Amino acid sequence: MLTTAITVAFFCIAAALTLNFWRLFAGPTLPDRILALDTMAINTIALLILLGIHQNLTEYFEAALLIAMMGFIGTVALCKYLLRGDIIE
Amino acid sequence: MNVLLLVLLPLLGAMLPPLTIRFGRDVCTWAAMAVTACTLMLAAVLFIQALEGSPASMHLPWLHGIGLDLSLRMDGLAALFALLVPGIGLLVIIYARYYLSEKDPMGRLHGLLLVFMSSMLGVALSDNLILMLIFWESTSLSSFLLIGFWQHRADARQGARMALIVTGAGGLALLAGFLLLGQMAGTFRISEILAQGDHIRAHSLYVPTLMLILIGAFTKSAQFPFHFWLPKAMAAPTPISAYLHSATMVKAGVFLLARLYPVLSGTDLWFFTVSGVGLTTLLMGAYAAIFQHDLKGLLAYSTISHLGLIVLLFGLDTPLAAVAGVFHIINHATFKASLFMAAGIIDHETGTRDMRRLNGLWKYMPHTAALAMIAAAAMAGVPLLNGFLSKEMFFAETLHVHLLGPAWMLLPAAATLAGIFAVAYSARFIHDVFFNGAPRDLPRFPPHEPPRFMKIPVEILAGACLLVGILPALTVGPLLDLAATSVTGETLPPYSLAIWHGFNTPLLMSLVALGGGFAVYAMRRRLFALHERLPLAPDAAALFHAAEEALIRCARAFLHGLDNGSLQRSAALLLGVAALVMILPLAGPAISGPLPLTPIDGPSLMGALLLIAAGLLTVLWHEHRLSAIMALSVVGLLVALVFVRFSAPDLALTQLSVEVVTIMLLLLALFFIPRRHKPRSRPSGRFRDIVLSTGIGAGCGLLAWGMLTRPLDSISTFFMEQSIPGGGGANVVNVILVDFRGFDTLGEVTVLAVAAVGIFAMLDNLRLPIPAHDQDGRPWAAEPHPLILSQTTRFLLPLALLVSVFLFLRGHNAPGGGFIAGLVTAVALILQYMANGTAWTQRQWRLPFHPLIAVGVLVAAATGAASLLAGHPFLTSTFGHVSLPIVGKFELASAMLFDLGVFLTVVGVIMLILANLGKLTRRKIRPARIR
Amino acid sequence: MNHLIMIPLLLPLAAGMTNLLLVRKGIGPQRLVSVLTACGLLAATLLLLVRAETGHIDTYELGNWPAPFGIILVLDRLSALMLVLTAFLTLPVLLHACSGDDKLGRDFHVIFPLQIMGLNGAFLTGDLFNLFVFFEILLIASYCLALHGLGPERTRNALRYVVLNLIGSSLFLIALGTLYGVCGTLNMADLALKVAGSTPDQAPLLRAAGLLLLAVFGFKAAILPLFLWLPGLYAAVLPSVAALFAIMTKVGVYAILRTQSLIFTNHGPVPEAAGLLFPVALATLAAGSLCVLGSRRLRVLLAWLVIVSVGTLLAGIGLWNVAGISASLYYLPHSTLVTAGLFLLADHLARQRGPAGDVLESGPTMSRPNLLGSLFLLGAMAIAGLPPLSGFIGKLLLLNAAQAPIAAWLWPVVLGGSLIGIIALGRCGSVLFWKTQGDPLSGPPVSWLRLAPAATLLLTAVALSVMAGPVTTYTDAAAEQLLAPDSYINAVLGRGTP
Amino acid sequence: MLSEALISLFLLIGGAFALIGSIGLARLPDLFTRLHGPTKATTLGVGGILIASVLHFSGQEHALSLHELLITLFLFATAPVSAYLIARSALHLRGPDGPKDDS
Amino acid sequence: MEALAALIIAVLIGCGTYLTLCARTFSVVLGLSLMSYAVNLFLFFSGRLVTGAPPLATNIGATADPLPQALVLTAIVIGFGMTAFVVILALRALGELGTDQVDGEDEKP
Amino acid sequence: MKRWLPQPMFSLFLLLIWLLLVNSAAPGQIVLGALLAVTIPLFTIRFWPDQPCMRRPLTLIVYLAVFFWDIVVANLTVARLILGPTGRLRPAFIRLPLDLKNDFAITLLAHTISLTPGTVSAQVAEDRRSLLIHVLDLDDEALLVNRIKQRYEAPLKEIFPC
Repeated sequence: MLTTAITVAFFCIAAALTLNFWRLFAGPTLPDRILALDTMAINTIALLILLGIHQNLTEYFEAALLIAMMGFIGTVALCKYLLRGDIIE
Repeated sequence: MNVLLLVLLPLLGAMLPPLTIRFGRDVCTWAAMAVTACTLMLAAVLFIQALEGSPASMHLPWLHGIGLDLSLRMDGLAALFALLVPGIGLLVIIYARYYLSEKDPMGRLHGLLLVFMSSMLGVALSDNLILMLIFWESTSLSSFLLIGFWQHRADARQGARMALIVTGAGGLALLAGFLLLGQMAGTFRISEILAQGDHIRAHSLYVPTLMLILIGAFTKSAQFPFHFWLPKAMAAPTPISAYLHSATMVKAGVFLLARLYPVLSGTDLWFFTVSGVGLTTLLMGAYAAIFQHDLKGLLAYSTISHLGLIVLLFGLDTPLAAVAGVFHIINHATFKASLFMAAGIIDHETGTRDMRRLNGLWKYMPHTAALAMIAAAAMAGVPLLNGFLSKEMFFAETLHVHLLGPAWMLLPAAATLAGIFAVAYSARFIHDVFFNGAPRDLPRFPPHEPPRFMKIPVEILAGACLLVGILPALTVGPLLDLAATSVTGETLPPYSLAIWHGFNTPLLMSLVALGGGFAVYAMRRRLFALHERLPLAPDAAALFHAAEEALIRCARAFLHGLDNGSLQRSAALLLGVAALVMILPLAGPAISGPLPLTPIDGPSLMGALLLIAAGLLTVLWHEHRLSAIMALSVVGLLVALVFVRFSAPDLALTQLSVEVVTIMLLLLALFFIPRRHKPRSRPSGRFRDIVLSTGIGAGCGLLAWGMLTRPLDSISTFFMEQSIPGGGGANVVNVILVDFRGFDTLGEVTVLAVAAVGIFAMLDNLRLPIPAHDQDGRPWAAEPHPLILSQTTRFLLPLALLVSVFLFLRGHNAPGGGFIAGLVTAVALILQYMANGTAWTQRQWRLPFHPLIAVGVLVAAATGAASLLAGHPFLTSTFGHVSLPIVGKFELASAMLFDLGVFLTVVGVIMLILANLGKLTRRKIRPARIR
Repeated sequence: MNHLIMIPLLLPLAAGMTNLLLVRKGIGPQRLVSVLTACGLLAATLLLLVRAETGHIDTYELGNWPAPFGIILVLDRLSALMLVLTAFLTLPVLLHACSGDDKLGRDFHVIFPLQIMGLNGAFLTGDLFNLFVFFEILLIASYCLALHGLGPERTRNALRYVVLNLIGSSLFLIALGTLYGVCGTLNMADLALKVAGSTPDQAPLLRAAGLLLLAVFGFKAAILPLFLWLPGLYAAVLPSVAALFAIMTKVGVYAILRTQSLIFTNHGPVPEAAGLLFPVALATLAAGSLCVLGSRRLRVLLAWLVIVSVGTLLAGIGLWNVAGISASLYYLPHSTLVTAGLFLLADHLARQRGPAGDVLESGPTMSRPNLLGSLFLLGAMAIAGLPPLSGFIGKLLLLNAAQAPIAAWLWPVVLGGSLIGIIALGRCGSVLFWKTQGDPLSGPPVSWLRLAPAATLLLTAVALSVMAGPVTTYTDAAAEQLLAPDSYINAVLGRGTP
Repeated sequence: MLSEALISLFLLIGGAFALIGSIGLARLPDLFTRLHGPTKATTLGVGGILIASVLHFSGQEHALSLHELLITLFLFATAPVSAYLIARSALHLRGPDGPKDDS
Repeated sequence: MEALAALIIAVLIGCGTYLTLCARTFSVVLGLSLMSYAVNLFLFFSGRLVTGAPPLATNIGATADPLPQALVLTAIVIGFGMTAFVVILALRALGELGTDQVDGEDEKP
Repeated sequence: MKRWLPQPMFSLFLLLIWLLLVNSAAPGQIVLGALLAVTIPLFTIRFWPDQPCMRRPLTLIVYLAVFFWDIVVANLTVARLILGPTGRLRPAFIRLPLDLKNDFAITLLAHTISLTPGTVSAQVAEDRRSLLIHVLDLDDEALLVNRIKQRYEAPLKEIFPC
């Protein structure tokens, strides 16, 4: 049962990532793309955790944590660029 | 040893004149003369030793491995030159004292003359081919400096360079020839090679060797077709011409022929080449000499002609011809030196050397005229003078050549013709200058006799001409005998040095030459007119010059075509080569290995496709730069996923954190980089790019495929086994980084440190225009630091630091480590900068980044060096378990200290880069020029 | 295990970092640290040379991990030679830089020792990936040094240099990855064994990796199609930096020599790489010579001469016999030191010539023409290969090393190159020193003290030729050691392997 | 068995919400509406999977494994900021007229 | 999976190359970054594809090869340093030369 | 006390986080966590000069409970909206007047709004008097504003009075 659930979840996340990528590609505006990127990062966290459950490994936790942090910072930087041009003023 | 001294004396003495010149010109001259005189005396002593049958020699190993040794030997031929070179040199030095004007640097002249003398003596005395070549090239070089003595004159510079290039090229050919000769003989020792004549003549490499050596000799001796540099070298001051072109430099070529005579001569090839070239040069030089209007030009061509004569004599390949050749070397040295000096006196006193203006000087300088007449008569081969004797021998030898068969008459006829020319130009030298009416608008008028001492050298030389001419056997007999013997390498057939051999064919030829010569001279006006009307023979010097210019133009075109400053071209070349070397070896059917493939699952396939799409998107969007950055960061994210997918959590962590810093960097840079749309101009360029990209991609892909489908037997099991017992950590990747291969990591932080320092330097004083609005012309948002962001970051910073400590501490046993921890800390701090601004953040706390970096690297290095104290190799790690109450047992490892160094460096580096880059916009901005 | 081998790496690292701490303390203390370091390096490397001279191959197991697993430093005759050369080059260049170049930025004395560390590391390491790391150290340091003093020309050329080297590094990693992917090891001695014992199945991959490595190192050494980065860069950077860079191409040559002689030997399963070397070298030599002739600036000309010397060096190595490699090893220090000396001298000349700079056109008379002229003559003779200086002896050794069929290719190119060198340098000297006009520029004439570094470097040409006997004995031995890599492999893997 | 069912449930919920969020991102008509999907649904989706992970590893090792909560905390702290900034940039890009009701 | 891995590398390297050959510094930087990702992947793959077994000494059984991972880590860091350097150098070039063109062709206005 | 432990509540929070991170409550970890929880604020306090004064921790807990419940509800609502026909959505911007003065409290409110049903905070006005909110499907503006003010702003005002 668990295996099936994991597989289904995998496909959900994979589909989500693909949709995000589609949004990234399609835009149309830059904030759209940033949003897509941000969402992608969040979905990636889900993917990592899922992988951890799947392989029964806890080693991916730090990676997930780091994506949460770094994804956020990346988004901040991109938005800051759009808003102010200079991200570190 | 004395032989070595003979070479070293002038070489070391060469330093005297430049040093003594400050005490006056006379002191300088005396110094040079003293050196030369000592050399001459030493040479005389050695000559007497050689006469007594015990030639001096020496042998010092130098580069013994390939047979290059300092071997000198004073045999007869060497003795001849050893006497001539300093002898004439002494006279030239005296003469030069009066010839040079006040402003000419005499110290340099004398110094160079001595250097030249030394090299020339070296050539003569060398008993090693390579050693001889060394001296040979030094004569070329010092003659270059001598010819260019009047450096302000364009013709001097050009003449000097031409001499250098021609003789230098000859020297290189000679080097090749010598090497071949050495390979054939198995030694470079000349005395040993000379004994192997038969072996070498029979060797298959004889022909190329001979040709190469002859090129060397002919260029040096100004033989046709390499003769053209010699007249151009007349731009040198006359003492130099007198020295170089009578007794020394140009004689080096014929010396070489004489030196290698026993080895190389005796074949048809030798005969035809050497005598052919000699004869051509003889006639051509003599003919051209008649038509020169410049005194020195006349002498130059006559020199060429006489050298041709000597070469011809050696080419005739009979022992007596060789004797005649050696004899003529002596004679030519004496009369040509005195003629040059006389020409110099005339030039010096009248200010011109043009024979069309110089007339009737007899009236003004009878003494000089008398001397010049003696010398010129010797050159023409008038009886009672030395020139007559050797010319007589030459005529005699031309009659004994049998190789030409029925055409044997040609050679004597040509010789007589050359004799006629010689008489004609000698007559012209005398008659045109000293008689033939009155001088015409001389720059200096009236001319008078030169200073007493200026004439002394000429007198000595003219005296020698006479003396040798009248009493040949007494004066030069023994020297000639000795020299000629060592040339032919065998006992000479009987010959007699006498003025009178009775009425015979040579005498007849001499008489014909004399009579014909005067006749030709008498007809000179008509001949000049005829010569003018002759289709101009190509001027070899001009051709050479044109060739040189063309070569340089060609080189410049090549250079320009090669490098247009384009980064793309160099990159394309590099990548093209890489693509070739990757694809060519792999372009076979055997690229797939035997390993079974792992199955593909859906999410992985999707991930891979997304990764590929993101890569392509980056390319597609590279003009929309922000989007491209986003696509790039998707690539980074997915690459991190790949790392996770294939069991590399550490890599994923690193990749993710590096990724975000990279993105920030790119964004910071993007702010300044102007955005313009410019379509690529050349579709061919784009085509090239696509081909190249495909090639490189395909190459790498093939490599990866080939690699992945083959089994791997790696050394990693050792790391897996040793990680805990040897390194004290369970995270093998981290243990490798800080322990097994900690040295790599030390290098890596060094790279980071240097990069940061370099970046700091680049940002120094960097002025960039600050865009006031974004790419679509919209002004920037007014609020610099959104409230929500800055409030949130205050809360996030402690959290991030906690995470960083966490990653640092557990790195040894689980994914993490100093590097990642450092990145997290740095990024968290940078977030403060982003949310609150540089000014605010630095007000709160100012981190000294530079020292932080230095301390970080030093901590890492010192941790490594600490093991040296214990006698272990650098970076030997140690660890142990410590127990504390409550806390329990925990592990302490030296590797953690090392990791701390890494941590500090990383924090310092990233902060230094980003914070300073951020500061760029806070500077006072001057509008910069942006095209 | 002798810890002396660490000195060439640790000393400059410590010096660089100390100077980084001293950055705000002014230039004086930094200079002191740098100069002391350079002296220390010279002493240490000479001691190492004495050790290596015996023929014993020293190994040093970093972290006390045995051979194919940990990183090993290896000191053989070649490494010792390169170390001494580097140290010997460093000191005069540093002293020259201390007369003003180092004040153009704050960090010269930080970067400079690290550059030396990178070089030394590349010469000592016995591990391929570690070689990559040291390459990166020396590259990043060289980027910084290249940019030192800034200015548009430097920036333009440095940008090209940096980008190309980044591509080069990527290719290096690909080659490295392939080698690891096939052989499963990174230690060069171990790689040699693995490559020698490879199956035919692995051959195509090894071949690609070997050729790729050759291309990468060839790029660093500046061989024919890949040398475009060099002339502009060397002409644009500060003279003292250009002088130091004289050894940068030699690192590429060293790496080619090391990897090809050890791993991809010409009698091994992957002979292509070694075979390609010779024609490429000749082509480089020919093209470089032509460009020497076409140069309009002295420093560009010198830069092309660097390329010519690379061609010459690789031609000798490409012969793959003791005599050829020995000739190259003799030629290597000669060309490095003399080119460096000429670069420094060019600096003095350009200063004397004021606005004319180093452009090969008529300029003002120099204030000490005889002194400068003699030094230039010395350098030009040495680099053009005129006897009796080291350039001639190097070429002589090289020509002598070629046997009949191959000599027909080598001799004309080398001799022709020499001729072109003579023509170009003759023109150059004649323009610089003879074709002058006007009085010397005002300003102090160049002093002996300032000329000393350049003069020292140029005079090594004399020293090398006088000492040709002992030097060639050493290089012969080094070449023999290289061509019989078993001793190297045994020394490295002597223990720790079953 | 029960725990397994629970884990599966949370996994499915998480996956579903993550997908829904992304569908929203792809489907909704303009940026501001799209913003709602990821900020809420995706966050919860990840939350679901994280809870599943907590349950899974706690069950595995018979000790509470709560560190996944940290990620949730992080997301809750950051997702609104991201959304806020993205919205703000969109408003900024839309022009100086300020916010208008979108049609 | 191996084919996918090779394909990823081929495409990324190809894209990186193409961008590197563009005439502007920004594209060059992008290209170099892409290339370095791909190269890191290549180096990583030289330890082969192992799923679900991170190289921890506590893990029992076969794990992924740790050595290439360590190498890639070093390579990532060095690559970062180099990228940072080249980014700033591009800025410097912009400041000094007033252009971000690098194809040497449009130097003349 | 104030000097060595500037943020006692926050330090406690950090200790908790640390234990979460290391995923263990071993005594060693508690000691280490406590150490970090004390030292890190000593350093980071520089970056948090405008500390909110916090009262009534109990209200905070209630607030958090409401908040989490709303998140779940919000997600269901949004899921329905997303999956339903998009044409029927009535997206709109509304302006929420702010009574809160404290920056941190405003931030918390904005967070809450973003994470709860159908609303995303989009801009804090420069004078910090109002908050621009985007609503996915707007029914009644006044009702929504009221709801937010009562449900979230009021408790926040209690927790952070200054």
